[in-house]
Amino acid sequence: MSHGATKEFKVTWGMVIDLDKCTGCGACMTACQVENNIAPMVDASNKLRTLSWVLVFELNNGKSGAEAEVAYLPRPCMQCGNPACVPVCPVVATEKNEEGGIVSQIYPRCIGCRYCMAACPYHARYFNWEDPIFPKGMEKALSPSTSARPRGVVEKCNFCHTRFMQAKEKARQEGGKPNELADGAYMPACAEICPTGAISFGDVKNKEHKVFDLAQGKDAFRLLEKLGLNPQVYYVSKREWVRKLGDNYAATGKPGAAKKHS
Amino acid sequence: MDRALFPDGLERCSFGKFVLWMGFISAFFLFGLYAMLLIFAKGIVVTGLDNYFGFGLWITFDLAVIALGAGAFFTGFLKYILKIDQLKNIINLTVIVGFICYSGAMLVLTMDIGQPIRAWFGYWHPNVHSMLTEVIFCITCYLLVLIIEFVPLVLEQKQLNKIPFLHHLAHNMHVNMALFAGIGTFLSTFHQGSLGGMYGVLQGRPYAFREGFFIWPWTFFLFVLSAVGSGPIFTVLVCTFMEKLTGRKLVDFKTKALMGKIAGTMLTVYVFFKILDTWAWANNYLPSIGMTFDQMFYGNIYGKPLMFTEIILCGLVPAIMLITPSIRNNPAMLYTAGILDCMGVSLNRYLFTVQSIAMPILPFDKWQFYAPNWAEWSTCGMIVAFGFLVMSMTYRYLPVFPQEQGMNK
Amino acid sequence: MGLDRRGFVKIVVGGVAGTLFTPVIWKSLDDVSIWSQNWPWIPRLNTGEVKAKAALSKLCPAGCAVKVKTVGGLPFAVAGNTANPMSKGGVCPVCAAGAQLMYSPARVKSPLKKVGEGKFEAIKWEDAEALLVEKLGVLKGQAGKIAAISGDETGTAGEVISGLLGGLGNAGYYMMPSEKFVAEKGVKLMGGSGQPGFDIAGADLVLMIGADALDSWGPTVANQKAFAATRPTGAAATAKFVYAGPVLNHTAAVSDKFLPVPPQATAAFALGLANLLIGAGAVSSASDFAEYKALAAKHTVEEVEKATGLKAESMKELAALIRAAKAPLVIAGASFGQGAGALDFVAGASLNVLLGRVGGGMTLLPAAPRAVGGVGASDKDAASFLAEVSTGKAAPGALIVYAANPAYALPQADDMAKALGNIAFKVSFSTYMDETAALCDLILPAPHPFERYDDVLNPYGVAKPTYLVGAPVVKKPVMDCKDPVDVLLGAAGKLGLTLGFETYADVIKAKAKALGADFDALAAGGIWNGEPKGGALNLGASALAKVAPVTLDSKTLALAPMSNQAYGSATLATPPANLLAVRNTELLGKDLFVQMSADTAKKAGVAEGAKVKLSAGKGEMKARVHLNEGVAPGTVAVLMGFGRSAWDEFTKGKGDNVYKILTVSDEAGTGLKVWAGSTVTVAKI
Amino acid sequence: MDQKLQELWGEVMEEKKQCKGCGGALPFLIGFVAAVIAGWVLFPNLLYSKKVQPVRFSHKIHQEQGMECDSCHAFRDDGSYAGLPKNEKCQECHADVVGSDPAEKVYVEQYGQKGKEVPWLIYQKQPDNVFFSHNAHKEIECGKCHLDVGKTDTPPVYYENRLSGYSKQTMKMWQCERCHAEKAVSNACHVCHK
Repeated sequence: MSHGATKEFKVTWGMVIDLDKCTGCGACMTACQVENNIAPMVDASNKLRTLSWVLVFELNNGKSGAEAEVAYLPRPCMQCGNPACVPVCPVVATEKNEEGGIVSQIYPRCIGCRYCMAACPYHARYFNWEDPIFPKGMEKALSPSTSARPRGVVEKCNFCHTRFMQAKEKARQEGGKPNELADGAYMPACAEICPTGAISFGDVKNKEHKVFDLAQGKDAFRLLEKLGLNPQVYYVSKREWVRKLGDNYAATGKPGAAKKHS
Repeated sequence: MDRALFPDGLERCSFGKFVLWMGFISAFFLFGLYAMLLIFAKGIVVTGLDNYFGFGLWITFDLAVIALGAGAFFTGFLKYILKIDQLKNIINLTVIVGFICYSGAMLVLTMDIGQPIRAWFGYWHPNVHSMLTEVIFCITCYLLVLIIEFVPLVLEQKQLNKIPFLHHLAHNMHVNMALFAGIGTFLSTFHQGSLGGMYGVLQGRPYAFREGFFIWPWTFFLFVLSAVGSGPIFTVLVCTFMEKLTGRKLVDFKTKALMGKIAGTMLTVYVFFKILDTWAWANNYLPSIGMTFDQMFYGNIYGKPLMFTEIILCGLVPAIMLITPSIRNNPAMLYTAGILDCMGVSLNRYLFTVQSIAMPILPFDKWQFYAPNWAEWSTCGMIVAFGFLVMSMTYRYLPVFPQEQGMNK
Repeated sequence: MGLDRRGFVKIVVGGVAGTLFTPVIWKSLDDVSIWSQNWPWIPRLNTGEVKAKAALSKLCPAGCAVKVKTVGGLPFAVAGNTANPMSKGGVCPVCAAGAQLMYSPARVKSPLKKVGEGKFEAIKWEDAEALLVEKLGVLKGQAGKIAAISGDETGTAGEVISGLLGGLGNAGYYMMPSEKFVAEKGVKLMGGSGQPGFDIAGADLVLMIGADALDSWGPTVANQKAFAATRPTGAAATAKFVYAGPVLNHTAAVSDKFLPVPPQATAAFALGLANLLIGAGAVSSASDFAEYKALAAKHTVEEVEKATGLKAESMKELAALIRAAKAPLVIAGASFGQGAGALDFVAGASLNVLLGRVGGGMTLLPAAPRAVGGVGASDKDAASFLAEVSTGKAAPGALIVYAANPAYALPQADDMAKALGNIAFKVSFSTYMDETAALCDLILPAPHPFERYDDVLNPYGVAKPTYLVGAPVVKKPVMDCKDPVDVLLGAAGKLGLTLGFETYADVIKAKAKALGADFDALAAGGIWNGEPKGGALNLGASALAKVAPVTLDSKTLALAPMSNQAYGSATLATPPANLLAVRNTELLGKDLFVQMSADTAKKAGVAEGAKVKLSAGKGEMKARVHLNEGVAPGTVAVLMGFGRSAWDEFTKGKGDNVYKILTVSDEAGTGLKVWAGSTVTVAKI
Repeated sequence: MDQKLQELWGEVMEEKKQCKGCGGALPFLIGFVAAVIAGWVLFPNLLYSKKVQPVRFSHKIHQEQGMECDSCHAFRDDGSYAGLPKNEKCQECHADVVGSDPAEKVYVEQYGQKGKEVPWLIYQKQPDNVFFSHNAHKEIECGKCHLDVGKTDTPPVYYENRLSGYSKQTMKMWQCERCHAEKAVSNACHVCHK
């Protein structure tokens, strides 16, 4: 298959998440649900049936007392450069084909086979187990950004793609270049709302965008880098244990060392 | 009562007994049917599947029955292409078993997808890169082939065969059966392989991911081999089970042993490569991504014993038993080896489906557990019941076993 | 020619063949396919122009200055207001769900009159207001017969309520317990006056003792922004943050250092630190320095270790960090934002005095001018008041509840709910059907923050006097509700009082004017800032002398209630959208998990997942155990905000309410009721 | 039983023989032509239900007053397209009845003055899952995709597909894709879907 082959784009939207700034407050998860019309669930404690396009994981260093450390890791879709989910879809309901490198997911096309979910090691893909049922009246507060999905289809974070479209429209209106958006012209809801600004967003190939440098910083890493999926989401932490945990300790050359934490 | 419909010169149980039997099986069928309708009405939220286990019992079941149904294409290939004539004694049965397995698998797949009404999108908007597209294409086409192979047998029904047109149609179809067998072999090889390929390409699932040849990961070939290494013997097991049930001899042991030999040979090749593949995976691939062999297993239900059971007890052992003539020619040993063989292949499909997605890939994630619920079990049960019903009907009314009359004099 | 069967078959075959040459099949297939891609029962999106309007979201305790995004006039999302210097574009997780909360199933949809136990009847506004006037009119002029409890310490609504009570000859305006209440007492004990503020943005080392400043203490979004400014991604941090408290919470997770300190040892920890600092040469010109020094000397590192389990090294390292800092700042508070004793506050604040940071890091805010005449809030808080009601010491005939939920959010909550039963007429002004509203005789639905005028003056923790105003985002509330202040002003008029205003908007305009602020600019999302007042503080040594030595018997565990802003507050059950953020190690199904370290669990004889009963005083709660190595030794951490008995299907009956097992004790020397040092017994069930 | 079945089969065979040669190809042709007519003429009529606009809006009259298209159909500052005007815009002139046309009275009395937006039927309405940017297509003539209503006195009839619920004029995906392909614009899913 197409593994190992990363499709290159002139613009590559990427996220850099500073784990040393994420307090785990959850505002990103809420903003994401609001932007993307995810219906609230009565029992959201059953995490095996929820829809969380961005999910904040809790990581710990396994120590106790004053040695104990915790880090929160928001996990959106990684928009992999070499996505595992795209080639497996039997009906082309997901593709990575558009300038910007965002992996799309088209709900009216999806047949709900869940093969892409089986393919994604980040668990970024979610299945609509039920039709979206909003408490009475709450459908008046639906966001115009994302169509509501029926049950039986897969969905995932798309970096609030509609905001990308809107940014391009605005650029057109103002006589700017829609294909060369300025830093900050396009921001996903999670990045915009984060009260500590832990989430930076921009074109990782554009020197004018601050994520360009951030993604190359010495403390930057990507999750499961060794799998070769080439994610467009980068994480930054000055804490070594966090960085090492991100790739199964592969960086240390000590395979399996992460087992204690799993 | 329905004697006129029996195959020439064959005895069958009384109609009352048959109705009772069919009623008993239908109870399971109807219960599964209820679950299926519920699933169509409410969606697969009624099953035990979840965000981690998008694939579960259904996919395992599909893969297993498709592998076990491989007896149809491989026996057809040997009979019609390689002209091993002795296989005519069992070829009808392989076709019926194949038909049941594939039609059942198709039905389960329809339930399994979230939007069954869009199932045909696989043809309308195919993604040629997806192994699943290949599977969808091949298994539906192959099901057509199986139906074409099944039709002449139906037309040979005593009363139908009296109609000259149908008689001739059946005859002509028989004459051209080699063509269909050929097409079937091609389609079947590909989708058996694609089913393996489906897992082998999962770059994000280290338990399943494999390097490979050209676009095909090694699992592609391993799945083909394991299917042909188990399908023929599964047919033998079905045949023997029917003999026990009906108390009549249906296929001579020589033919069964031949099927055992065929399966055994293929299984041996398979086990050889499977061990090689596992070794390379554990020693080369896993370390390259920062993982270890030990990390692939957890506790009892995801423990190493499962893998060893699959490869050694249910792989190597039956392979040796089946290729050793002295063991193979002992009926009890042949059947034991057959059962082990079929269990091994099913276990293989289970591990690739469930274990590979149960394993935490994110280093801070946990092993996940999955138990199929009643809706999944009962719908699988429905397929099995469907198989029993079809088998019972065909056995009663169609001349499935050419040797039966001679052997039961 | 007759049509025989064969002819008929031919026609049919011809028909089928002909159909293939028409669009019938292909078009139908295509349309069916489209139909299957766009099921009619899936909700449709709203259309129209997308606008963003500045608003003041008082859904969280501090209030967030936000922008509400609307489509065709309907609010659908909340975004930050980057122009507002306080929130700087940040939004807390509760306000992020603000638009959806307008349609919360828990909203009170119209005025309700109680007609039986737990039964209400919808009534018209004019009848509801008449009933209110009638009940208050009967008691007018009888001192002690009308009381009010408010949970809104920043809004000018409080002035109207206390003004109304004053006019009716009553002074019983009680605030729900809060940090601010305790901190002001603490300041008094240190020889000063006013509301203390903390300049996190100006500090290069922030030591938070108990105060969960980056999640639920003070103006959290402003705190988070100040924190974020000191650590630009990819560059060196410009300030250090240290958290000392019972749980490795959200604040601790991003702090440079976490020191586990059991909740009852907060003061001892602060004094131990003072001892080390004095030992390293810190001196203060405060009049009571000598006394303080002697007091601190008792808190040696060994003593601190006994009380907290902290190693001497950790304490020394921290002292060294503080010594090295140019602008250190200490913030002391309860880890859950209330119930701490004034002594805990004084102990923490005394470090600021010792470090010479009063006026710089720690400020004192001047009293603001009132817009409505009156006496203001009582010296007692609602907990003390209701304790008196339960013993009969206070016997009001009518109670007004505004933006407060005393039946849920006071220690020994069940007793408090019972005490409310002693009051003959209770009226609740509430947006949502909370536990207290469910006990009231009359519920007057209040608008959602996006539907009304409201204001925020000096949310606790701000370093400078701060004033924000919010104007409605929508033209009309989505429910049949009225602004409580408008209702009260109307009632006042009918009762023959003149408070000088017709509507809340007028009150706020007057308030803005009194402060010298521009109302219109504020309503458009602006901010007004004044200057802190000067004034020195002493070290509070005489008060601190009463700090009791920490004792912890082996049978009980220290209780550390934990608040997590996303999960709501006393007056807001977890918003439906935020349930997703609740971890399944915190709430699973209907089970709440209490957290403790493996060591503590072992001592208590419980294991991961065990079902336990926590009891203290008369209260008890049920939960399960989750092991968390970030909890201080001998401490059990319990999340607040669960165990709701009213509200909606999203929250009702999930988990248990930790307030039920908080026990009140009298703080030595201050006369305060405190419950931050509650202890509990944990037993397996 | 045996006998009965045999008889039954016999009958079937019998009938087959009798039928041979009756009617020739004529019945087939009749069926064929009938089906073709039904498919091309009847079917489209059956497939669509007709609807009329809630208010008989005359573009002609408005144009005669000297109004330009973009007086009402304009781009907003954020680059999005306003589409059909809301009451706010209409009421700039029609707060009260100003003319003699009965349609205006309908608008003013039933919608404008009641504060109710007119539920206009949109001929090209796309479903929620489509993101269409008018801004990106503003170089293209409106009439290329939209009905030319500019000169009409009575708005055209709205045809609603009974199966899909879409307007007859709603552009299909293949049409979008064809034009994109011709103009060498990306046909990636996300270019149009949300």
